[in-house]
Amino acid sequence: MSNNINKSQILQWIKAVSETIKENKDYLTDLDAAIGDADHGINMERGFSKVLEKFDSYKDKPISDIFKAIAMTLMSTVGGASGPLYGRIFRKMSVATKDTPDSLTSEELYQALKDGIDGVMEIGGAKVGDKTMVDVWVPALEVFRNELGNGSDLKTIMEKVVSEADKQVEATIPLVARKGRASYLGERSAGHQDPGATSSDLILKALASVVE
Amino acid sequence: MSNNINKSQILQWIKAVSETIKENKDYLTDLDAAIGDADHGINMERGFSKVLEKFDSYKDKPISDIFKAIAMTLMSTVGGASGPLYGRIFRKMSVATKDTPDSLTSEELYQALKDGIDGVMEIGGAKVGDKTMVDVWVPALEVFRNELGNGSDLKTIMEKVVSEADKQVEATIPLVARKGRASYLGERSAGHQDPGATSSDLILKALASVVE
Amino acid sequence: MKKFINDVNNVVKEQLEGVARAHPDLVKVSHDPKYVYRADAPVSGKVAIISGGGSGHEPMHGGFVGKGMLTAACPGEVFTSPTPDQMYESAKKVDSGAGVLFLVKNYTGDVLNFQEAAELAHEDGIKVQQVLTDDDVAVKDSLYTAGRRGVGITVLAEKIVGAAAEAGYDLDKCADLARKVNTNGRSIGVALTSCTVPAHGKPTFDLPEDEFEFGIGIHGEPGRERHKMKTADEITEMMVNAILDDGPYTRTVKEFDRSSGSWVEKQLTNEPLKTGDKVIAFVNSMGGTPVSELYAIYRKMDQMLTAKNIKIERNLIGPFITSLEMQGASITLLKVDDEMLKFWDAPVHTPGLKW
Amino acid sequence: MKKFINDVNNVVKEQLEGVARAHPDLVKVSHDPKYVYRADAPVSGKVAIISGGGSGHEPMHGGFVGKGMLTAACPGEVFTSPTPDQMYESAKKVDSGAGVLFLVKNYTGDVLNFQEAAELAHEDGIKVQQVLTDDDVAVKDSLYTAGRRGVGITVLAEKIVGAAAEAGYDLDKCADLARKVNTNGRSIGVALTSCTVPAHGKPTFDLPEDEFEFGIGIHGEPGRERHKMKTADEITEMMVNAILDDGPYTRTVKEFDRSSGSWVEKQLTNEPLKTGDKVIAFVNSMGGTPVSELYAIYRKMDQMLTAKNIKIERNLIGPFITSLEMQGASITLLKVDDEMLKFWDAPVHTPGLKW
Ligand SMILES: Nc1ncnc2c1ncn2[C@@H]1O[C@H](COP(=O)(O)OP(=O)(O)O)[C@@H](O)[C@H]1O
Ligand SMILES: Nc1ncnc2c1ncn2[C@@H]1O[C@H](COP(=O)(O)OP(=O)(O)O)[C@@H](O)[C@H]1O
Ligand SMILES: [Mg+2]
Ligand SMILES: [Mg+2]
Ligand SMILES: [Mg+2]
Ligand SMILES: [Mg+2]
Repeated sequence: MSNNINKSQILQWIKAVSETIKENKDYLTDLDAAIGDADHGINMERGFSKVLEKFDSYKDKPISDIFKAIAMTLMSTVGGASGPLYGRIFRKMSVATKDTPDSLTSEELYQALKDGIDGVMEIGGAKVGDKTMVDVWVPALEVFRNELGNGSDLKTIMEKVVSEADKQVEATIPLVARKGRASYLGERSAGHQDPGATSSDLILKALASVVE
Repeated sequence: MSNNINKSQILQWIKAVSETIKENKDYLTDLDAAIGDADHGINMERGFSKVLEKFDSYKDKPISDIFKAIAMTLMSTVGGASGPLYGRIFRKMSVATKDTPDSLTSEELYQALKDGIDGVMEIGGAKVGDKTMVDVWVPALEVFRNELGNGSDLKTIMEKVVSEADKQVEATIPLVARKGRASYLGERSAGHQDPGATSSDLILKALASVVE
Repeated sequence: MKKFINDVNNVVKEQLEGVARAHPDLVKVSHDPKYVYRADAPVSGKVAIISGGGSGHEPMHGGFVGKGMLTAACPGEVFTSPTPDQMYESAKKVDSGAGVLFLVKNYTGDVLNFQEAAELAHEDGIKVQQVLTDDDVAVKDSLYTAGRRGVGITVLAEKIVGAAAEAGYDLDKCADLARKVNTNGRSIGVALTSCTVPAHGKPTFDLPEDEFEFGIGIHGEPGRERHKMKTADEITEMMVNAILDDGPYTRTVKEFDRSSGSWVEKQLTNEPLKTGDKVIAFVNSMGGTPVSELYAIYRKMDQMLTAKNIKIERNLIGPFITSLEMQGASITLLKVDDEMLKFWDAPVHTPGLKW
Repeated sequence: MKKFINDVNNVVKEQLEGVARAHPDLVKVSHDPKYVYRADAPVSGKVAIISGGGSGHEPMHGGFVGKGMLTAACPGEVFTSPTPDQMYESAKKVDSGAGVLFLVKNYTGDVLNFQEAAELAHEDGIKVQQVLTDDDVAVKDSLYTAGRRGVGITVLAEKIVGAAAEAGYDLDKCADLARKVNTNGRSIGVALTSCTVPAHGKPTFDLPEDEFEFGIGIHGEPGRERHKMKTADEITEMMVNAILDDGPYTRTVKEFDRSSGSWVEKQLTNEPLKTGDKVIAFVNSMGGTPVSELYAIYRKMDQMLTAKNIKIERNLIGPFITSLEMQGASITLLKVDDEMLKFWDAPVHTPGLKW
């Protein structure tokens, strides 16, 4: 049990995300075909395989620089709506971790993630319930904050975070989209799971898999 | 039985041509689609419906003027290759009938038609076997001439002319086109009946239907 | 799918190579990251106008780079927004010091990627402005969607604002003019057939032989509604009426505030077209409809506008903002004043538009 | 068949009405008989250049009427030659006394109808010259066919000779220049899909989803041969090689002899393209292929010509001589000298071509 995540775990997280995105590429694309333009898995896989390719160039740098490198890579390879949004999450995490080069406490990790999704909401304008990735991150990070208050260890925190994220992904199904490409469908967007919410859930799951 | 065709029969002929062209519009166009540009029926129908529309303006004139009116109408409405060619046939027939305002003998009819197709060959440069309307007219008019020599009456002559024309239309099928648009196909033009030969056959059939 | 392409993964790259070979006098092409820019950029003392978006809408945007129109264009993959590094790098390349105006079609992906680029450029000390185009009246409800899409008005804005920049307008005046063009423009599109995204390999949607989509976007997104096929006159009537009947349209857009370095919300309103107005009429092919058919649309449109005493001062007819090989057309009407007309008439010298 | 048309019988008429409404500053339209002519014709002292042919190839020819290009154009029904009265009446309308050059694409129908018109105009005392274009290398054998078809070179001839007339060339010099352009030009086309003639209502030919036609004309005539679908590079290679490998081409054409008032035969020869030649390269869409794909063709063509040390001095890329909505493309290479280049670069101001 620990209340920290160190640099090597963060690098493991990145690898785990790349892996799970690759495995779920077609699944994410099919979700996007239903209410978008059938490219979310393709976009994400293009981005994270590039992140992996560049691994050696950032693996020995401070955590903040690692996040910055990932942010820049995602931003310049993913495209679409999700590229700048995920890029933003990592950029904000980079800023938040400027002074903690080798390891983050639970609180620092929370704050970094929170800054990340706040950055998404700031530029994307989506609120909870608009059927986007925000629907996963916001309630999941609320659970994170509550568990911090309860004094839970990081492994326990992340288990609860993931269980909330899983629940919220499914909860996007009945929603009518109000942001992103799916919003043009109006009522016809209901009945389908949001692709970006789904990839966000995968990212949180990958994080849970590396903490101890 | 008669050896003459009078003005009223000629007017009937024109009506019969207009009718048969209208009925066979799609058929002619389909033939042209196979080895040309899918407009022969459309072109001919446009021309002859105009010829019919103007009927009252020439019906009381001498035969030569009737042919002239038809020539000018065809020339200015049909377009394509067939417009000036059919226009030419009627223009030459007009010249040939200058002195016979009310009725033509078999010989006079023959000469008029012969001048017509000669005019076509003069400007179009096609010879028998080039897979054009010439393939119908030349042998059919040879039959006409032979039957004139045999002293046959006009009805008999036209029956034999049509039977030859029918034969020659079919005989265009295996030919490789050497004139007109179909010639661009080279060998691939073989196996298809020539549209202009087909409309020429219809015109001769219509003529046969009005002689007595 | 039959197209003149090699590998589906290299479609945009190879087309850009063709552009570079064909128009070295007008444009240069950067491949990593991808952008097309004026051969003579940076143009001393002149504001740079940069646009971009997914590929597949050619000649927009790359074909509009050149004297009197865009300074640079950033092409994404087919129907996929470009990435911020493209806009950021192109801005650095073409900025003369007079600043950069990003002209952005209102699609979430485009908006977000340009936004990021604007911040990056600003952080580098480049003067940045960003103006959205959102002229598609097919999108009714702006509160509960990502708002109206940017379509045909983008072409007219690029021409007019490009000419203004050429004439020496400063950055703020260019942005004001772009905003004015956008809030005076309205568009509507129809599709007779779907297009096929090369990487996808099959038509984006199925459209029966006797139906058409009304209110289509430019990415093969479904339209407002589907109808039994109609005559050119009937379809044109639906299109022109959709524009004429469109009431005042108010929405909140984000624009970049240079002094604070942050995004501020601005409320903008389009006023409906009315009797006595003068317009530029733009009849556009979606790519697969030949220009001859556009004239049938123009004919009816002109009759209708004349009847309403709306005067077509200028027109543009042809394939300028396309959806690959889709058959279909769009109409854009831009209410103009003398300033817009003057810049519309100014010389333009690009691969896709010249006078 | 889905098109922006009303009654199939009025397609050309209504499109011309659209043209008249859209470009009153450039052209006027006569409806009976049908022709499009320069708004300022007759142009004092200048030779009139008149072309024409079936409709369905827009912007050619009507879209090329205006300052620096055609003086008049005579549109037939779709893919059907115009009739002699159209050329005759338009000649009377636009002749300034300096004479009229008929530019005629070599199709039996066009040739016969223009021939008739030339005689009529001559009889009226109008100075007439007629020059054929016959640049389609897909037609191999000129002895046993109607000869090579006139295709892409027609556009280039109209531009170049139109500029020469504008510059004051007399009738014979215009005719000589037209002949020079034609005998230095070669074209080849391919089709990926058929087109549909409105009055016919269904595709002119069937082309399976995995095949293309090589050596297509501009009326949906079947091509030289049918192949399994290939990449853009492979198709371009076939096209460019068809032009480069085309040997000397000699044929006999009929031209009008003003002094005798009759038709005389003239023997003309095209020399093959060779290393060191300079060309204008024209990559044309058949109507349904978007301009983006043309750049993939341009890329490969330029690579090939560069390797052969044939220099592209100028280019034209887009839908200029089309076959309704057919998907496909053609390449025209015109070996140029300074005279041709000068007139190519001269200003042109028409609905379809402007610089
Ligand atoms: N304004 C927004 N805020 C947050 N997330 C958004 C927003 N717009 C879209 N998304 C997310 O992006 C996902 C789509 O990503 P992707 O398919 O890669 O981009 P695009 O829609 O441009 O093709 C959506 O499922 C949604 O979760
Ligand atoms: N040089 C020619 N001499 C005689 N008949 C010809 C010649 N060229 C074409 N034709 C005839 O014209 C017919 C085609 O007519 P049509 O389809 O109306 O014209 P186009 O080929 O211009 O579309 C051919 O089937 C052929 O019989
Ligand atoms: Mg998507
Ligand atoms: Mg025909
Ligand atoms: Mg996308
Ligand atoms: Mg024809």
